[in-house]
Amino acid sequence: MANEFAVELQDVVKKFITPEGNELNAVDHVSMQIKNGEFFSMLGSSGCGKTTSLRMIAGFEWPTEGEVYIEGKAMGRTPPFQRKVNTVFQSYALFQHLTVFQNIAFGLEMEGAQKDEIEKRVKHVLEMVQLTGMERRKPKQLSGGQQQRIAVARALVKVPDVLLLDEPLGALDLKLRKDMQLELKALQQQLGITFVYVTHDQEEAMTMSDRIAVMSKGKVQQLGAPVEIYERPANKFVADFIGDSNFFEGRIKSLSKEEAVVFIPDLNAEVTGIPVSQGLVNGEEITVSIRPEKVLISEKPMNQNTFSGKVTNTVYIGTDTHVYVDLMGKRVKVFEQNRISRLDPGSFYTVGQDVTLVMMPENVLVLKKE
Amino acid sequence: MLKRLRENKSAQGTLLATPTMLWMIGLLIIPLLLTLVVSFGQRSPDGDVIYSFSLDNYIRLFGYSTDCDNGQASCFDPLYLQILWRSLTLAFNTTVLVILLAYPLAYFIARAHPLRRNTFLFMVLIPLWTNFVIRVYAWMMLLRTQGVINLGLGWLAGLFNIPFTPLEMLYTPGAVLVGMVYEFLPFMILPIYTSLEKIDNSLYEAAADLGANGLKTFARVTLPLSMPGVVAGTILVFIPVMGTFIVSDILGGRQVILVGNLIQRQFLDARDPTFGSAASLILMIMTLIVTYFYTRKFGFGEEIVVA
Amino acid sequence: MSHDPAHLTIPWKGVCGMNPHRRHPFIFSSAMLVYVFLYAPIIVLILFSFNASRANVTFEGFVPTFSDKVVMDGSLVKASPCGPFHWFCELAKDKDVAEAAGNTLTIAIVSTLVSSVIGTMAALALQRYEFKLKPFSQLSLYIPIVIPEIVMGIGILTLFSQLFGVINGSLGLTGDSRLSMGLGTVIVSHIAFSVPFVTLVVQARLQGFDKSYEEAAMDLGANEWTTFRRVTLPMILPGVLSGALLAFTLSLDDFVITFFTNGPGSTTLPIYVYGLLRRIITPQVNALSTVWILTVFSVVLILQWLQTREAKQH
Amino acid sequence: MNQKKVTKWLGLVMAISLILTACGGGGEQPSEPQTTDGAKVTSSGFTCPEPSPRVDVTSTELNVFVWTEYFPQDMLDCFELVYGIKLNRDEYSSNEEMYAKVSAGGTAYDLVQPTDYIVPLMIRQGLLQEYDHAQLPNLKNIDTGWLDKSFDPGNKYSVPYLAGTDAIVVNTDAVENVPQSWADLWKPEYAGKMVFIDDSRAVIGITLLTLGYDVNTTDPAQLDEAKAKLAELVSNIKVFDSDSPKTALIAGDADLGMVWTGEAYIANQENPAIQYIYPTEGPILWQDNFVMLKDAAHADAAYAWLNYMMQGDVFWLTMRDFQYTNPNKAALEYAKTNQPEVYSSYADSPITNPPAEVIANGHGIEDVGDATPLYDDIWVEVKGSN
Repeated sequence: MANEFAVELQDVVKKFITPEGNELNAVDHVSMQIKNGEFFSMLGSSGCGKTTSLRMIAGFEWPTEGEVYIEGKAMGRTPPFQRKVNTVFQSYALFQHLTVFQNIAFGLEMEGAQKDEIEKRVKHVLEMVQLTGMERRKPKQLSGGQQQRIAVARALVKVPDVLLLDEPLGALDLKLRKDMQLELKALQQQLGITFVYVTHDQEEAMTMSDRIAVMSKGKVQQLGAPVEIYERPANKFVADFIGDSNFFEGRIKSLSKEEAVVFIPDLNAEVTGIPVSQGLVNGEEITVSIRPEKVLISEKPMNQNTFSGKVTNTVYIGTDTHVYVDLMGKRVKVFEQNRISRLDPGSFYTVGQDVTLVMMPENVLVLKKE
Repeated sequence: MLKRLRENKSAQGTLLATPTMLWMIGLLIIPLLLTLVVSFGQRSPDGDVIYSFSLDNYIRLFGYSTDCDNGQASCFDPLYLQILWRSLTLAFNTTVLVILLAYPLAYFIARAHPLRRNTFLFMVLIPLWTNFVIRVYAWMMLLRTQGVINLGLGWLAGLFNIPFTPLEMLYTPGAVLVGMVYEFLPFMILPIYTSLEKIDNSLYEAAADLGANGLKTFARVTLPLSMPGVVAGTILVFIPVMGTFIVSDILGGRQVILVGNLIQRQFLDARDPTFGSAASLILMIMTLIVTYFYTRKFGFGEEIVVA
Repeated sequence: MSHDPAHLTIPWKGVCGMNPHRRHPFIFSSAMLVYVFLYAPIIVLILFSFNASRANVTFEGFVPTFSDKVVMDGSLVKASPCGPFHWFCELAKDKDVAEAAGNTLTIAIVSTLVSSVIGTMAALALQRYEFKLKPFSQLSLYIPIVIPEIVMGIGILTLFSQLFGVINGSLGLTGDSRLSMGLGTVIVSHIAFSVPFVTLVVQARLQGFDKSYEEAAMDLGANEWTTFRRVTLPMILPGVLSGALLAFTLSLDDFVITFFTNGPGSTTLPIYVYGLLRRIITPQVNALSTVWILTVFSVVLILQWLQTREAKQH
Repeated sequence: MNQKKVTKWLGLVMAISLILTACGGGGEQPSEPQTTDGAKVTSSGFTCPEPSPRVDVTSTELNVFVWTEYFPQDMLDCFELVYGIKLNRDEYSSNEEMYAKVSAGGTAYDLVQPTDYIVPLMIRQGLLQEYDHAQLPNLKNIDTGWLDKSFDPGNKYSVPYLAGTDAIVVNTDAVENVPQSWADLWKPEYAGKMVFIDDSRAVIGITLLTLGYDVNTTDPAQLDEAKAKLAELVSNIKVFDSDSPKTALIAGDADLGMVWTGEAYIANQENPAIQYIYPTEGPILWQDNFVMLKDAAHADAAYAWLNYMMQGDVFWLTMRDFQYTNPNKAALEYAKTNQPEVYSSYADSPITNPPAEVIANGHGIEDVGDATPLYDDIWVEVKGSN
C-alpha cells in the first residue's frame, strides 16, 4: 500500500451542542496516526471521545476542525458510502428484515457485484467466521455470538482498507468475549487489514492491540504499545485507568541525571533511585505511583525504600490475594500472587499483622501533577 | 447542489417537513385565521359578511342581549352560555361513562392470551369501521317507541303479566348520551389497552410479592400506569363530543342543541357566518383550555397516536 | 394499533396465580356486556335489512321469494324475485350507491397514499433533524386532534370558497375550467386531517428506531436514498402501514369535513347514507350497511390471516 | 369514476399543494354518452319518452342541487339516456342550507330548487341568471296560475317545479281531540307528541297567524310577541325533522304536528288514520322552482333538462312518485288519459289537490328583506333555549 498510515487524524475537533445548549468538545484537538495492518485500539470510559473519533473515520460525523485522512486522502465531508472503511456496530445493526445472506450481500449489492460473485464471497466470509449454513436465518434467530460474527462478516466481505469496530463484544458474556477477542485478533493477523477498535475494557485492549490510544475528556492521554502504557503511563489518569495503582503525593527533593529522590509527606519518607522522566524540576510537586503487584511484602525490614505498616484486610480472589496495608494512615494495595496453596490458614496474612512493604525504585513512577 | 443539501441537515429536515407543513398551514392555520377574521365581522340582512372589527358576536355569546322583555336597552341572556354549558356537561358525562365501559374491556383484552388479543381487539375495531352515520341510525332503530328495546321489554313484561307502556327514549337527551357513548367508545378502549398492554407482568408479581391484594394492586399499580391511555382516550372522546352535531341532530330530534348544532345552524340555517365563526372559535378555545389543563395535570399520552 | 408479530411468537409467560385480576368474573362479565353493547345495534341493523316492511319500524318477517316481479301490499313486500335479499337487489340497482362507493374509495385511497408519503417524510424530519420551524411543525400537528371537526370543516369551506373566488376572478376562469368544490377539495381536506395521525404514528415508531441500522447501510455503501428504500422504510413499514390504515379508516368514516367540502359528483357513502336517512328510511339503508360491514369484516379477516401467516413464516 | 378523471384531480391536488394558486383544470371529464339502440328503458323498466323538442347540447354534464326525495329517479335516468348527459344530483333539506352552500361560492351547480321566498334573495345577491324564454318552449305546459308570481314577476329567473302546503297532520287513532286550527297545537294535551318541520319561516309564520298577524310581518314588536308565543310551542314539540317527518308519525314516535303535502300523503298511505287537516287560519302555501345559477357551466344542458322535465309525458312521474300539487297542466292531461290511476289518486286527494277555498285561505311566505335577521334570531334562540 502506498501510504504508511491507514488512518490519520490531524488536530481533529468535534463540537456538539448539549441539550442544555452548551458547546461541548467531544473530541478536542486529537491527532493520531494508525499504521497499515495495525490492530489499533481507542480505550477510554464512556464520553471520552473514542466513539466519536471512530464515527468521524467512518464518516457518520464530520470534524468541526481538523481533518481525517484515510490512505493519505483527506476525507473532508465524504459520506460513509464513499469511504473504503467498514464498521462493526456495538448493536451489530443487523437488518432484521433481511436474512443472514441478504445482510452480508447488502454491501456487495451496493458495489454492483454479480450474483455468482456475491454468492461466492458471502460463502467465503461465512466460512471465515465459521457460520456456514446459516444463510437463510434471520438475525433474531441467532445467538449473540453468532450475530456478532455476522456483523464482522458483513463488514469484512467488502474487503475494506480499515475495519472499524465499536465495542463489538460489549453485549457478550465474559467467556465468549475472551474467545472472540482471540478470534478477532487471529482474523486480523490472517487478513492483514487495519483494525481500529473502540473499547472501554482495558484488558480487551491489552489482549488484542498492537497500539492503544488511551482517551479521556476528548483528548488522547497516551498512545503506545500495551506494555508502554502499562509500564510507563504518561500521567496519573493513565496510571489509574489502566490497571491498579497506589498513588502518593510527593515532592522532588533532589534530581540528578539518572535518578531522583522524592519526598512523600504522607509517609514521612523518601524514595530514592527513581528513574527520571523528562521535564521534572527540582522541588516540583508530583504524584508517585506504584502498581500493587510491584509492592513487595517483606517479613524483615530492609535498608532502603521500606515502610512499616499493618494489614487491614485481605481478599482472596483465586489468582491473587489482595492485601490492604495501613501505612501511617494511608491505605496501600498489594497484590500477592498465589504461587502456593493458600488452604493453610497460616499462609495468609492476618488482619492486624505488622508487615514491611518494599517499593523498589525501578517500579516507582513519578508523574506530573495534573 | 446535492452535495450542499447532503451537508446541510437543517435544510434536509425543512425539505422533508415542507409538504406536511404546507397542508397544515394551508388547510388548518389559514382557515382558522379566516374564521377569526369573519368572527369579528357583522352580517348583512341577506347573510353576507361585512368585514369590520366588532366584538358584538362574542359579547352576544357571553350573554349580552338587546332583546329584553321589560323594555330595557340591554340585559343578560344566558342562552348561549347554557348551550356551552350543556355541551360541556354532555361531553363530561360521555367521557366518564365511556371510561367506565372501556376500562374493563381494555383490561380484559390486555390480560387475555396474546394469541387471542388481536382478535378481541379487532372485535372492538369492527364497529368503528362501519359508518358513523349508520351507527347513529342503528340506535334509532333500537330506541324508537316501537323499536327493538321497547319490543323486547314489552315481551318481557308480557311474560310476567306486567302492564307495559313503551318507554319514550328516542329524541331525548338520554338518547343523545347513549349515541355519543356508543360512537366514541372504541376511541377510549384502544389507548387504554395500549397502555395496559405495556405494563410488565413482573410488576403485578412485584405488587403481589409486596403483599398487595387485587384491589390494591389495581389502585396502586395498574391504574396509575394506565393513566396515559385514559388521558389520550379522554382527549379523543371529549373533543369530538363537543363538536359533533349529527348525533344530537338525529337522536335528539334537533331538540338537543349543542355547540356543534349552534355552529352548524349559524352557517346553514340562520345565515350568520360571523356569529357561527365566533362560536367556532369559542368552542375551539374551550377544548384547548380543557385539553391544556387536563394534559398539564396528567401529561399528553403518546397512546393518542398508537390508537 | 401496533400489530407486532413478536406477540404471536413469544410464548405466553403469564404466571396465572400471580396476577390477581386475570379471569376475574367481574372483568369478564363486564367485558362481555360491553361487547354486547358494541354489537347489538349492528346485529339489529343487519337483521332489519331482510325486513319485509318498507317502513322498517318493526320487523315484519323476511321477504318471501319466488315471483318474477315485486309485489307490494301497502308498505309490505309480499313477494320479490330476490326473496329475503330483496333490499340488496334494490341496492344493486341503485347506481348512485355504486358511484358513492367509487367516490369514497377514490378519496380514501388517494388521501391515504398522499398522507402516508408526506406524513412519513414529516415524521422523519421531526424525529431525525433539527430545523428552525421544528417546534412549530410539531405543534401544528396536534391542531386537528384538539380542535373539533366542525370548526375545521367550516374553516376549510370558508377558505376554499374565498380562494376559488379570487382565483376564478383573477384568472377569468368560467364554465368547466372554474375551480370548484368536488372530489379534489374533499381529497385535499381528507389529507389535511389524516397527515397528523400518520406523522404521529410513524414518529412513535421512529422513536424506538436505532440509527445505527441506517449508518450500517451507508457504511456498506448505500447512499441516502438506497438506505431509505432498503433499510429505513422496511423497518418502519409496520408503523407507516398502521398510520395508513388509520388514515384510511378516518377517510372512510368522515362525514363532517366531507359535508362541508363536497360538490357535484363527489358524494361519498357517508353523505349518501345521510341522504338516505333523510328520505324515506327503507331497509335499503340496512342492506347498504350490511354490505359495508361485511366488506370491512372480510377485508379485516383477510388482512389478519395474511399477517398471521407471515408471522408463522418467520 | 374513470381513470383520467382521477389522474386529473390528482394533478390538481399536487398543484394546490405546491403553489396554492393552481390555475385551470377544475372541470369534469365528460362521461361516455350512453347509446342504446331503439327504445330507452330505465333500470326500473320505464320506457323513456323522446324529448320534444330536442335541444342541441354540447355539455356532457349537468349539476343540480335539489330537495331530498323530490325527484323521480326515472325522470333523471331518462334524461341521462335520451341526452347522454351525466346528471349529478346533490340534495339539501332546507332552503337555508342550500342558500348557505350556494352563496359561499365554490360550488359548481347549474340548477337549484329554491322555494318561492328565497328566490328574491338569490336575485338580489346576484346569484341567478335570467332565463332565455326562447329556449324554454315547454314553459307553455305550466298552468298560468303558477306563473308570474310576486316573488319573480314574469318568471325571469324561475321555472315552477311542484307546490304544496304546510298543514296539520294528526294520527286520529292516537289523538282524541283532533286539532282544527294552528292555535290548537299550543294545547298542553299535545305536549311531547308533536313532530314539526325544521323550517323557521313556516313555524314562525303559523305563530304569527295565531296571534292574528301577517306571516310576513317586519314589525319587531309583533315578532317579539311571536317569539314568546313560539317558545311555548317549541317546548311541546318532540322532534323537528325537515328530512322525513313522516317517519316519526309512521313509527309512532309522534302523533301529530306540522308537515308538508308529500309527507302527509305518504303517512296517510301507510296509515289511513294519519290525516291532513287544513287549519282554520289557513295553511302555509309554497312553490318550489328551478333557477339557474349565474355561473352555470352547463346552461345548454340545463335548458335541455328543463324542457324535457316539463313535457307532460315526463312530468307526470312526479305525481306517480311524490305527491304534491302539480302546476303542469300537460302532465295532468297526460295522466288523465294515460295513467288514470295515478291521476285519480292525485285529483281525488285533498292533500295533493286542495280545494280552491283552502288555497284562497292560504298564506305564502315572502322575502322579508332587512327583517330576515329578526326571523333567524328568533329561530335560533327559541330552539336553543329549549
